[in-house]
Amino acid sequence: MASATTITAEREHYLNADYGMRSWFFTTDHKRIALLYLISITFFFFIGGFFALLIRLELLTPQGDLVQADTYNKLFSMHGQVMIFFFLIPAVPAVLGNFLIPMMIGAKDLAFPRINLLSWYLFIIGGGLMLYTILTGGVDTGWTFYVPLSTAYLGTHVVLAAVSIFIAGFSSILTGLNFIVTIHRMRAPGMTWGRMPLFLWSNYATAIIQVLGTPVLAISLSLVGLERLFHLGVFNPQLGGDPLLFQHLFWFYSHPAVYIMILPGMGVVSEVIPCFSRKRVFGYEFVALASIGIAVLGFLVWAHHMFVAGISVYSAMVFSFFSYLVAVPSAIKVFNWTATMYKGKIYYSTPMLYAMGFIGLFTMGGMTGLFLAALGVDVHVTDTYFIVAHFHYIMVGGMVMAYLAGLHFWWPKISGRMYPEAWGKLAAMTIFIGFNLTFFPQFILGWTGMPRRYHAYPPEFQVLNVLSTAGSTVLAVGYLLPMVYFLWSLRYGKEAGDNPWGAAGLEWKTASPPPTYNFEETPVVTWEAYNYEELPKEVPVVG
Amino acid sequence: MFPNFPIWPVRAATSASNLDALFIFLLCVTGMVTLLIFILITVFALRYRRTLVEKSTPILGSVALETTWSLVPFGIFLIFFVWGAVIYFQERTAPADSMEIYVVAKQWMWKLEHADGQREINELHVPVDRDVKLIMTSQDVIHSFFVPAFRLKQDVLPGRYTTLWFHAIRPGTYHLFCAEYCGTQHSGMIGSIVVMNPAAYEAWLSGGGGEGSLASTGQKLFQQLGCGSCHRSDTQGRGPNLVGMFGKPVLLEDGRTVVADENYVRESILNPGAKIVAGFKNIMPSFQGVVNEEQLLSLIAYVKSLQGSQQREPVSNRPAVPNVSAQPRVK
Amino acid sequence: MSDSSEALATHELRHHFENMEQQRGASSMGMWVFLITEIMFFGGMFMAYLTYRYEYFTAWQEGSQHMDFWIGTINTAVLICSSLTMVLAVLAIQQGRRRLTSIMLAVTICFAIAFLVLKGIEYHGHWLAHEFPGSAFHFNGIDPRHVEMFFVLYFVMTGFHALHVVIGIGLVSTVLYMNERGHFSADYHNPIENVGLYWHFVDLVWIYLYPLLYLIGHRHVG
Amino acid sequence: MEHIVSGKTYFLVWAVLICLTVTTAAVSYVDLGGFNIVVALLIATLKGSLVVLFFMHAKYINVKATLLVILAGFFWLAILLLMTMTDYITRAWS
Repeated sequence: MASATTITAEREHYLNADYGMRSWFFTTDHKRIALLYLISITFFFFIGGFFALLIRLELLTPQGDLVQADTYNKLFSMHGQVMIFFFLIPAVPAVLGNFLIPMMIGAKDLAFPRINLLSWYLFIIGGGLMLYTILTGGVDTGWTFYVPLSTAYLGTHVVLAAVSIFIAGFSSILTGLNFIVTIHRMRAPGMTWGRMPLFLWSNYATAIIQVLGTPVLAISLSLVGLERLFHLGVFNPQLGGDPLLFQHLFWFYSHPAVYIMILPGMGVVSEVIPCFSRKRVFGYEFVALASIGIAVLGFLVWAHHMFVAGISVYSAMVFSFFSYLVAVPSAIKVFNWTATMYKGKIYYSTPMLYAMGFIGLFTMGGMTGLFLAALGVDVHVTDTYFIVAHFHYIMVGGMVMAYLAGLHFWWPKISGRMYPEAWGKLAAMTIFIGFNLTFFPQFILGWTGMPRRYHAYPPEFQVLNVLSTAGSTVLAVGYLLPMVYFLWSLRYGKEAGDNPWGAAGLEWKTASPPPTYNFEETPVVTWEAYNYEELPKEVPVVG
Repeated sequence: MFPNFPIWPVRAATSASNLDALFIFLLCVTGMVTLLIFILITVFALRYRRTLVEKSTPILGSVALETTWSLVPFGIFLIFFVWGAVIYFQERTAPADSMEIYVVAKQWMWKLEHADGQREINELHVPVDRDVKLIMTSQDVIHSFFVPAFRLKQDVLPGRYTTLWFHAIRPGTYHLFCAEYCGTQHSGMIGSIVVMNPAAYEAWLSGGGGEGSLASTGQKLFQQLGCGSCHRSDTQGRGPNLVGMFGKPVLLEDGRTVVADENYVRESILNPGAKIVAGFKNIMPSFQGVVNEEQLLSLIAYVKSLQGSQQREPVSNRPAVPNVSAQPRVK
Repeated sequence: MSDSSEALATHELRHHFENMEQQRGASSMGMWVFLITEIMFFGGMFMAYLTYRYEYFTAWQEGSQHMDFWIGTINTAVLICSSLTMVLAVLAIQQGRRRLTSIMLAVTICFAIAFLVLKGIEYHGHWLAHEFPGSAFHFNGIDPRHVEMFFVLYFVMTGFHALHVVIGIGLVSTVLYMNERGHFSADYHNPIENVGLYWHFVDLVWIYLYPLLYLIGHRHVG
Repeated sequence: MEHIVSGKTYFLVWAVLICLTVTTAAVSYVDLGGFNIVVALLIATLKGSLVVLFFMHAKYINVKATLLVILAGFFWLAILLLMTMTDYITRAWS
């Protein structure tokens, strides 16, 4: 148990409360589990990133000369599966959410600490199976597992990959379940829904999607597995099935899954921008409800992935309409974040740079989404590099920027030490430039007609592909930098103190790193969220 | 033919012109809003930077402002939605007298069959200024027929027909891509669409070695398989009379009604019991595995050609000799 | 707050909860959230069933006539009875009657096993009638391909349901064992309640499977 | 605190459930045309509601959030089924 502490070097906190492998692998402390997740997803991020670099290198020239066609297909399939299921989906919820949600609501832990640990083990089992799949020859279904290609034609480890994603899906369900119950039942006295930080609102919305969507992915992958293993006719037209049914089931989860990836990132940005503008977030209620709005409306738009797949014209119109509807809450958020900066006192700290980068890139990703929701335009640009660019602007430009913003913002809380600010800014700029160089040319490539998932391409597309590949190397350097200086800071970073940013939020009211049970006494909340007018008008640490 | 560094695809069909207008509109509107956001962030970041501002001004929000920036975008979105839907609807509705071409996709090639019997692989010759309708199916996995110069794309599904139509306006050679990932050589499943002037197209047609029209191939097959013994052209057959049936609603034994389109004829050949015409028994054997995709298409082309004398004129491949296949082929 | 938590604390109160009431609420809500994931899991299969019934109506009619109507109906009653004994077990432990709880849990397990045995007999019947999808499948009649798909969905849906019954037996046995070891009382019995919720959910799924598979187009047709 | 329901209620609910099962089985012998499926599903829904409300204690839950969770489950199931059917039902329109 944590004993009474004062802020000294020898103080007991969650990192030094216990030692040894057992104390980590059997921990039920949400903060330690968050660190386990941090290490695991970073590992998968670099694997997925490595595949991405190989893809870009292959596309440097129009001929398929670096790798064989089947290898290339495996590269983009495994890049997608690893990045989506083993990095993006768990990234903010399982790392930052796990670490922060109990602290932000003034609880000692999540509602079900053992289930939380179980979710990490499921993630590791799923991830281990995915690694095994990769090492024994990989899988080339794309991340979408479209039938009948996946069930009747490909000779690779389709079932193994599906099982690994199935298991990782359960890990995601358990995380979501834990967050929902925790946010409902574990809030400290006075922490009403209207006082919750927006990070909680967005993680709550994410959890809704995880809980309601993921089971449908589980059953569709199960059916794919059964059809492939036992030749049972479910989706395969040769056995009488309808391949579009699979697409409906798959996208029922996989479109909302996009919001699983981006909503928590929006939550991070909603914390960072007020702090470094020293100001309340503009229109708290709108931003909070927009998260819930996205979670609900996000389930009504899935067939916009299928506008050219052979669905009914009328159905396509319904889905197109809802796709525009779901764009409204996202637009609200962008405008409100921007308005938050108005008449603030703005600090160009690393998290803020990432957050501003997020707004810009997310806006571009969102705006190009409007092209895709327009039925006629979608017909032309779907399945081209336009799509690839669009979702990378949301996932990488949006989500990864937000994740890095959050990691820098809460790093002092997690580790108790500051990262080197100058290096942080350098990395943020490098990533922003590298990202745009990589993915902006892909919009033009897609519009001019280059299909995605092409191993070789007509020569007129080469100039833009070379630009994109050049950008990807810059991006790779940008991602390696934080990895290095975060590790460096663990030993050499300045001591952070409890609240280096002078930020609002309960997590800053406890020590850094926090004690095992987060708070010495259950806090009682008597203030509204983002009460920056009652906090120091300066950020203490950024000089 | 292909410039070295294109930033705008060639416009070679009416569908491309329609779509480009919407695309430019979208580009302008979203471009302006994106620019606005970028400018605001930059201006705020510079104007309110910490060295210039003593203390931030607390602002809670403004319901009026927020309602405005919820409703105004939604209004603009509605324009996008309606415009996009109109184009989509046009793209999905082929004019009645389109020239029909059958497409069979397989890993990893495109097989194209003209009504007059010309067969092509990975290359499609079409005349300029004609409505052309493609009736497409796949032998194996899902493919997607994508012509960037026409701004058109349609997935090609196994077990079913999907259609696509275009009206080319500019002679030239354009890319044909498979846009749905279909296995190892997906990126090799490319071809070209050759849009030709009517004269050049005529010349091409007469050079091609067609073995009789598709419908006549279908007729031969129809006789070989003995279909005619039941599907007689009078009312005495054990199966329904097929003359004049295509494109009409058919009353089924269980009381439902379906339109006898390509998909229905296909289903009735492969899986006869699924939708039985009212007044007939389920006695027809399945031809699953007996006829391949191309033979199926020729049978369908034959059934289509069986129009009664008062029917609209069947579609011909030759604009110069319009009525070449108009004579009813049934004796 | 911390004083009240100490006042109420028993050895069953996990450290991170303030009091038993909060723990109970969280546990029951957690179970419900889990159950809605199950609803969506089965929902995917129901959707496949519904779409294909719409698309291949004739085959679905044909297929459902080859269900074993009597076993299906008896099994419905068996599961309803097991739900009753389960809920009586929860009632008994709420009243602190540990012995009765154990008996009721044991009876529930018996019903569950009876369900599985009947299901097994039914599967065996399908096997003998060549109604197992795959190479041995044989069907004389309209649209055999889609009738085979009906059987695929039948076996997948009832198979996943039977899997849930098996898991249910495991869970009920576990709480039965824990109850015998004296873990539960009128004050603390969340696990029994949650297993109960799970068990009723298994019943609920069957309540929908029964008409969809056995009743639609069964007796009056043909 | 938790609500304790009397054993009598449970037996009553059980009896109703058995009766409904017998009814729905009997109705399947009567040809009602397209209404057989409607009746069968209505009875199933009635039975399901009884199970959820009484056996699963949804009627006695005093935590609004848990009720919300239950409703959300069925609402999302409806989304899945209905939105998919918009495709299948309207495919034949054009």
